[in-house]
Order: sequence, then structure tokens, then C-alpha cells
Amino acid sequence: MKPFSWIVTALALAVSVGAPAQQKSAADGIAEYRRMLEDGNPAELFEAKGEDLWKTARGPKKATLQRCDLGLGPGVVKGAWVQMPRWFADTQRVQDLESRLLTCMETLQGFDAAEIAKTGFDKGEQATLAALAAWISAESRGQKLALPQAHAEEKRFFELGKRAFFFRGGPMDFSCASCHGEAGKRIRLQDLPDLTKNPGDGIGFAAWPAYRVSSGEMWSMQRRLNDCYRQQRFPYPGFASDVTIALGVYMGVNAQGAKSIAPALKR
Amino acid sequence: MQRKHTLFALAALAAVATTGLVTGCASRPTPADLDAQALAMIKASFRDQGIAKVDRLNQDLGQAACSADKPPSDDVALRVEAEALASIRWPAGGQYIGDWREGEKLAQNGRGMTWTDSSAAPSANGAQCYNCHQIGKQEISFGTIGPSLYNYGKMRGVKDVADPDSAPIVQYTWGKLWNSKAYAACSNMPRFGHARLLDEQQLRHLMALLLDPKSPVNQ
Amino acid sequence: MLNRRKMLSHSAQVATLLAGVGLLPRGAQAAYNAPAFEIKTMAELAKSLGGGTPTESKDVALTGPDIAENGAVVPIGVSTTLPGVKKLLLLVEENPSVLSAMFDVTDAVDANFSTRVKMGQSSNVYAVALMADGKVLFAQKEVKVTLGGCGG
Amino acid sequence: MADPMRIRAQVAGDKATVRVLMSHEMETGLRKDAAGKAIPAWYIQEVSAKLNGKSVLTAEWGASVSKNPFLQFSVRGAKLGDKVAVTWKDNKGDTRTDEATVS
Repeated sequence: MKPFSWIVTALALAVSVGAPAQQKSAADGIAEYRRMLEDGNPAELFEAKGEDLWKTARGPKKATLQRCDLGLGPGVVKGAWVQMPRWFADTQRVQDLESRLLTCMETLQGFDAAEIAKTGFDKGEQATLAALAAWISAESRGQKLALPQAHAEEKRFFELGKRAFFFRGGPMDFSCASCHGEAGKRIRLQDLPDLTKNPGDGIGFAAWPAYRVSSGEMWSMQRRLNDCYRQQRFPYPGFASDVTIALGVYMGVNAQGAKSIAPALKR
Repeated sequence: MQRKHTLFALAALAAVATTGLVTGCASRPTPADLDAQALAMIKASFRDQGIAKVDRLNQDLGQAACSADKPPSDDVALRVEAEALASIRWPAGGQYIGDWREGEKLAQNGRGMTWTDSSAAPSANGAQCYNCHQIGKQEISFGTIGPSLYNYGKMRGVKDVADPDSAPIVQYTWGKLWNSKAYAACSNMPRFGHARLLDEQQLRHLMALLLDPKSPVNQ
Repeated sequence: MLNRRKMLSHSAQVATLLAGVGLLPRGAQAAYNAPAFEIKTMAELAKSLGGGTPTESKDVALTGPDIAENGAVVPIGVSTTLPGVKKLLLLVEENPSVLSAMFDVTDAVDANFSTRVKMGQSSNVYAVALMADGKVLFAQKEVKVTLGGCGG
Repeated sequence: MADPMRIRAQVAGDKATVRVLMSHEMETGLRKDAAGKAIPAWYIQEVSAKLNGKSVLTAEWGASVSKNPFLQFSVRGAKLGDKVAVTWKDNKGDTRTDEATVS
């Protein structure tokens, strides 16, 4: 059964106990709320900003990012997002969008990548990264996830990501799989996609970066994973650390073929 | 800048080299190799932040046994459950039941133990119950990772928590809250007592929420 | 359908809100009407009772969700099909400042505006139309705000 | 300097539907930062729109309008190629105007 219809059923049962009969179910109400927000996603503001930042000469070297290679050749942005994370020969690493942007900002613009990685989210050049991620992902909107798995390191990162996904730890014994290992589950009223397989178009990996209405911020996948680990009660994952990139490969490959709606709008 | 970048690349190469995968070497890592590499990667990727220290990555038997896409073998699962059962501390003076009103507040509270929380003391923690369970029927914002606990005590025939007939379910419930792994090795539920997430008094309040016939859960 | 008693109580509430906002006696526009946005509680509003009697009207419409998944962003639309409307207001009863937005209606635009507001808690939300002939018409709806994921 | 707005103005019959996204914190003044210090209020108070230079809409907002505000309205008589300009002014006196072509 589709998770959504399942929730409708569950909630209809829950609400029908003593609630006025004419009242819509909570799930219908939430679905209606989400529909009302569809038109006018503030992520658009960040897309515009990101495009501008890509084309503006910045940093110690006063250069633009227009020669940045996101995997499809220098300067090619369209379609790049749905093929990341991937292997990059120049750095000899598997990189996700954010870690790749760090490389470009360092090599092309002369920024200190390690310094940016240490900066708090939404501050300084981290805000730049979030806006760039919004625009770059938007340039692949509607395309299907197609992460390459030809290189041995890409395959190895999938395997490492899978192990990280199921790794239990912390005071509450949570792993990523505790919430995202089964279809049709919720935390409170939030639907939880099953990220061990393709959860469908525009769900899970295919929805980030996203504008978070709760904080009014643009969140990259790196930030999403960071908050997952916070709520998992884990210690702090380094920005663009291998565990975050490996998880990206695992989730992205699992969702292969799903259409990207990033940057999406999220609670 | 150039130097820094070179260092960066060298570090990356070194990381690859230590995992036995120097470019050009075609040998496939075995599953055991990958397990070791994943562990090393995880340890290298996290740092301390506030109360959330990297020692949270040190797994105990049960956490390690339940960290794959398949459940552990039966004998490992039994060992995990036996250890968990032995770890349960039964409440002082046989006092199992507190105030369901306090229990409801704890059940609603999803806070605690993250790197943005300032204290790891039980008094700073919620019990997070509604994140995963339906409990009182008036709260429509509940999760479904765990089973519904609505009518938990009533369905199990608890009419009086002090009645000796109720003792088995009362004790089971305490044990489940203290260390859920005693009854299912890979349970998704946190070990509230064992991991010192909640203290005895807080657990008593949750017991009351679930078992007290006067609790809204059992209406 | 609202019964008569409930309807009257809603009318009284809207009258109270409007009186507090200082809109009923006042017609001036010019600069930003700061006092209108400083109303903090229903009690404060009650102090400055006065003005006309707002009536609930089918010709004023308020669109919004029954349930908001997040109170930080609640999509609300206010509109009316009646000619002669001068202002359209959006009020959230339980907010620290009840008035959220106030639109001047000209012949050049439809009397139909959508925006998004913050709601600290579940509340009645009102669309209020101030008419050229002095009438005050309103529509209301309750919007529930749910607790988000993980409650933390 | 505030970031630009996103304005879309699309013809629908004899009018144009205008959707605006504004980049603004819309801070209420009621929140506290991590150190417990009140974060000062900072929000858009006035919004106006012009069609080909002629005023068509003025609005006054409170701090309870959501962060990065969205506004939708319809301008009567707008045709393809017409210019819709939107201006906001916040409580600090900062202001921004952006323009879009009706399409």
C-alpha cells in the first residue's frame, strides 16, 4: 500500500473516535496545507542568488565558478546534480555537490576549503554553498537520478554508505535505518521515506536541497544529514566528511531513476 | 593555497591507500574489509560537539549485532536479549506507578541528548513516546514506527495496577521501558533506563500513563 | 453552519479586534499605522471597545488549511466579490499582534490577496472587509497548528 | 543590501496574476537568541505595487507575516509586456524595488 493512503486510513480511524463526522482527516488537512504551499517556494530566492554567485568573480583570486567541473566537464551545470556524488579524477575522491563546490571554490577562487567546512551553516561562505546548491540542483529539476557506479571507488562508497546507514550507536541506539528502513512509517505526522530502496519521484534524496519552512532556511543535503545525525543523538559529522558522502551515494543509487524535484519545500 | 590543495589531495590518497585500494590495484575488497573500512570511515568523520562526544560511536554487543540490513543470528540475538534482561533494575521498594499526567508530559516531550542540548541529565530529557507511538487518542500528531499504545493497560486487562494478577504485565512494561532489547534484540526503542535517558521516577510516570485505569490511554 | 449565538460571539470578537486596531473610527491612511499592529492580547483589545457591528458574510472568503503542518508558514487568502470594498484585513486571533496584514483595495486590483503568516498556536483566523458604506463584513476559520517532527 | 525579489506576472484573461517572493527575515522581536538576548524586530511594514508606473496596490504588514514572504494578487487590465514593479519598506527604513514584465 502507498504510505499516503495508509496514513489516511490510520488517521481516519484515529480522528473518527469522538470527532465530528464532517471534519476532514488530519492527513487530508496536511495534504491540503502542502498543496497550498506548492506555488511560491522561497527556494526560488536562493536559486537566483546561487546563479548570481556562480557567475560573480569572487574570492582571493577574483574568479567565477564558471570553469568548475561538476562531473560533466568544466562549466556544465545542467544535469550534473542528478549524477552526484561521483568519482573525480583530479581530487582522486568520490565527492558530493557540496564537497565538489569546496574544491572549486579553493582551486578556482582561492578560498580555504577547510575553513569553509568548519564554518557554521548559513554563515559566511556556507550561505554561499547553500545558494549554489539550490541553483545547481534546480538546473537538474525533473531529471532522473543517474549516479555513476562504474568506478571501483563509487562502488566502494555505496558499500560504505550502506554500512553507515545501518550503523547503530549513541544513547538511543538509532541508525539511519531506525526511521528510514521501512515504508509507510511516520515520526509524529512526518512521513518517513524508505531510503533503502527507491522511495519514488521527488521523495527523499530526490527532494534535497530544500527550503525548510520551520527555520526559513535553505538546506543542502549536507545540512539535512547533519540534522539527521543530531536527532540520531550522534556526535557531529564533519561537513563533507566521507560518511556523509558515502550516505549520499547509498541513498542516491538506491533512488536511481527517481525524478528530482530539488530544491523542494519541506516542513 | 596550492600547497594546501596538494596536502588535501595527498591526504585523500593516503586514505585510499590505507584501505588497500591504490588506484590501479583491481582487487575487490571483501565484505569483512568493507566492514572495517566503514568503521574507520565513521570514526574519522565525526567530532565531539557539546554533550555529544565521539564515544557515542563505540558500539556495545547489541548495537553492533543490529547494524546490518539483516537481523543477527538466533544465538547472537539470544545473547543480546539475555544481557539486556540481566541489566534491568527493578524499581526501589516495588513502586512501579507514578502520575499519568506527568507521564503524558514526558511522552509529548521529544527533547534531549542532542548536541544542542546543554545537559545529558534525565531531568533534561523527554520520553519521545509520541514520535513513534499513538498513545492518548486526543493527540493526533503521533508516529507509527512503534505500535499504537492506546488502551495499552485496558487491552491487557489491567483493572488495578496493585492487583497481583496485573504483576506480569506491570513488570514486563517496566522491563520494556528500562531495556527494550530484553524482549527483542534489535528493537527500535531506546533503552530508557539502561542508557540513563530517564530516571526511575520518570519511568513510573510513563508506567502510569500506560497502565493506570484512570489514564486517558485506558479510557 | 454556525448557530446564531456563535455567530454573535464571532461578531463581538471581530468588533473588539477592530476597535483595538483603531480602524473603525479612523479612515486615514498615509503612513504606517503602527498602533494597529501593537495589539497584544484580547484583554487589551477589550479596553478600547467601540465601532460598528461586524457581521459574518458569505460574500467574504477566507482560504487556509484546516491543519498547518508548521505554524511558521500558514498560507492564507482573503477575498470578497462585493463591490465597494476599501480594505481587506487578515487577523489571527491568538497571535501576540492580531493584525497580520491590511490591503488597500483599488479598482486596479481584484479584492483577492494571498500571503503566508506565522501562527504561534491553533487559532481562529479572520478575513475582514471594510466597505465604503461603513459596513464591516467578515469570514472566519479555525486553523490548527500541529507539533512537528520529533517535537524538538 | 537586501536580495532581489522574485516576481512572476502572468496574463490570465483581462488581468495578470502576480506572485512575489521577497527575501526578508521578518523577525518578530519576540524571539531570543541562544544567549537569551532578544532578537530585535525587523520586518517589512509596507508593500506597494505599480503597473507601468501607476500605483495599483498598497498594503501594510505586521511582523507575523512569514519569513521570506509570499504575496499573490491580480492586476486588472494588465497586458503582455506591461511592467509590474513591487516595492517593500521595512521597519529599519530599508527598501527594495524590483520589476517584472507581464508574460
